Amino acid sequence: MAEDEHRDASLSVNERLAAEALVVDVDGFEGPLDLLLNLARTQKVDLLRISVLQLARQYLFFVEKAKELRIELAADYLVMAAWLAFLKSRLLLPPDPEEEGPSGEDLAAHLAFQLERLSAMRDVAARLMARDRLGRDFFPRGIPEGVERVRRVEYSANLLDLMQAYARIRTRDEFRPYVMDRDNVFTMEQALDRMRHMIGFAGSWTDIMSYMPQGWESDPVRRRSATAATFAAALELVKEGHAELRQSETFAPIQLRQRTKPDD
Amino acid sequence: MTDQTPPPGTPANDSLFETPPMAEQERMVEAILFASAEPVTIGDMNARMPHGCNALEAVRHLQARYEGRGIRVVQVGDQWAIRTAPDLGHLMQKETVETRKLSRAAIETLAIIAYHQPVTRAEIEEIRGVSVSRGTIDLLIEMGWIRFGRRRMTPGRPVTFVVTATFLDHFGLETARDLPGLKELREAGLLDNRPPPGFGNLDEDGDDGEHDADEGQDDMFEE
Amino acid sequence: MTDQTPPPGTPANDSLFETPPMAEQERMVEAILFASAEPVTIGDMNARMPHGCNALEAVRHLQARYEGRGIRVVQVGDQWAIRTAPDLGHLMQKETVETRKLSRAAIETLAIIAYHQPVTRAEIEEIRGVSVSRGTIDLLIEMGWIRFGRRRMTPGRPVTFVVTATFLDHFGLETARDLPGLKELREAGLLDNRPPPGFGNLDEDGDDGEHDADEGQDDMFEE
Repeated sequence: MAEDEHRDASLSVNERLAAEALVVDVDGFEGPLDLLLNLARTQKVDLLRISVLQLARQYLFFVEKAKELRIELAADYLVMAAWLAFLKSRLLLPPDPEEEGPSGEDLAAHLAFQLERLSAMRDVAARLMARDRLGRDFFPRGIPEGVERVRRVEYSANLLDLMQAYARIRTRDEFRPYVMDRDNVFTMEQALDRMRHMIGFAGSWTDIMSYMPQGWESDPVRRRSATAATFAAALELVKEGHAELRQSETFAPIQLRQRTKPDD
Repeated sequence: MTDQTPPPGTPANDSLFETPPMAEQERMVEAILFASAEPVTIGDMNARMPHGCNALEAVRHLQARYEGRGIRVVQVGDQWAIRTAPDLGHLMQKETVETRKLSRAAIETLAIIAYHQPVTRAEIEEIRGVSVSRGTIDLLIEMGWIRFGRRRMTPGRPVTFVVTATFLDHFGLETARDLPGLKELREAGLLDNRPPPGFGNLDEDGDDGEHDADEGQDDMFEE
Repeated sequence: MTDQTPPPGTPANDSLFETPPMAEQERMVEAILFASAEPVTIGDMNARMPHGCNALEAVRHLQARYEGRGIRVVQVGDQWAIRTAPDLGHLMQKETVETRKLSRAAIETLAIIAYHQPVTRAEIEEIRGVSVSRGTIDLLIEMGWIRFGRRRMTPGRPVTFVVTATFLDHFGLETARDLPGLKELREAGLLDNRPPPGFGNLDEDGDDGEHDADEGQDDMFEE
């Protein structure tokens, strides 16, 4: 390659020294573009007015130097070297009107743009990191008060619901007289009253059916009401902490016993 | 001046500089109290502030400045802290509202109370034919739709339930008397058109339902 | 009447009460912002304040009130927060949180995302001239400083990255438009997505990509 002979002549002593220093520090570079930016800075001109041709030479010299020093360069540094060698030849040879693709000047301009952009991003990155920062220069509230999440249930009902409900009740059971018709209803309150008195005597497990009021066992309607009321009352007693319930299996008898509370 | 304050002339402190004006000291305690993860003693504040500062005085100024504001400077033992004003505690809650349909038992109980007020629990149970759970009554009271009325002057003096102004408001009624009677319900198609057997003896008086409803309400509105 | 909207004058609803005066609304936003370490949106404030309040106006009043004080009301994207004045940072050494020392790669990647957002990984690599390790992106996401943006409408539909409100909060920026030097960079054409020569007219998609990037960016910075 004829270019190689010219190479050394085209670089000053200072540039060579700089390149050698860079080679030794090769691990410190963030890739070939970063290396190019560093080389460009040795030209000590505005990045816009940089000589891309000179830069290409500097880079190729750097790669050559690294080889001499037996420093392994990552593949992308070598790819860049190949590309810059191509760019260099494009820039040196007179443009071939038959040739397709971008001109050497276009490629060089883009490389200059890339370098300027990378340099600009470095600058703003530094400015960004130098800003006043949360947790270092300014601070948030030290004792934040958490926002409590409260779930509120809103029940809805409108007039129509209300009237329909009333109509439903009043048309049920063929309007049979309702007043004084308590014969077949055993309320939970009644059952509870009854059981409260009786439970004191039941220290051991007892079938809750034994709490059924007398005279309510045979008639199915009355039996159903009394059973339901007794069961509901038993649950109420458990809830109040006065009793315990157990059932060995599904449909087995439900047993109740008084809960002994030492502190009560 | 407390123990924490470095003695005058200690190197590596701000004694070279003039003590900041009180307004500046106030800014300092404001920032310290705001950012600190726990309440701060006056001694601690003085130790953090430039030499010659009077944190206690600055805190007192700050306290006066926040008088009546959304946050307050409070003393907790020998420490100071900034807290949100107690009357704004509700803002620290994020409420999620869940709308639920009132249960059938609740709406029926409510309807009976509305039409028959004042009405006892036993009477409600008679009308519905099933017992009324305490939970249903409690829910309606909690919603502000029913309240206790006068006790009934019968043996046991049972409590009665009546509907409230909130109820009337919610259902868009002037008075409970505006509730349509059974006849109107039927005409409005809310009841079966079939004349129910024994319609005439709906209640012990043999009056029709409408009248009965009125009667119950009259009782209520006598006062 | 619908279930959701109670009629006017429903007691259980705030609309019965008058909207609090602005001074009171200012107290409210003061308490809300003060209590939270995280920035709060106007929507969130309005939701927590009584019906009819104007949180934005109240916040602006509050911001003016705290002008020059030890703590400041600051805007962070579409959120608001109270932060200590930066000139008092030296008083808060105790509260200082050790920020992870970021690598040069991470800092540059972050800056590129901030100034070029929304930006694809390929574009970041093009700008830095080196591949971006997954670890760098992961770290920035983990810190809450970047997140995924919309996918780019180019072949392969690559994901884009944008900075977050946490990023703005950390660096004390009201919006991404306040990034230092943004205007100069833009005027110098250094934020243009300029494809390498010979690539721009290879296919129509390259052109599309550029257009799309501009669009996305405008989106981000104009709001």
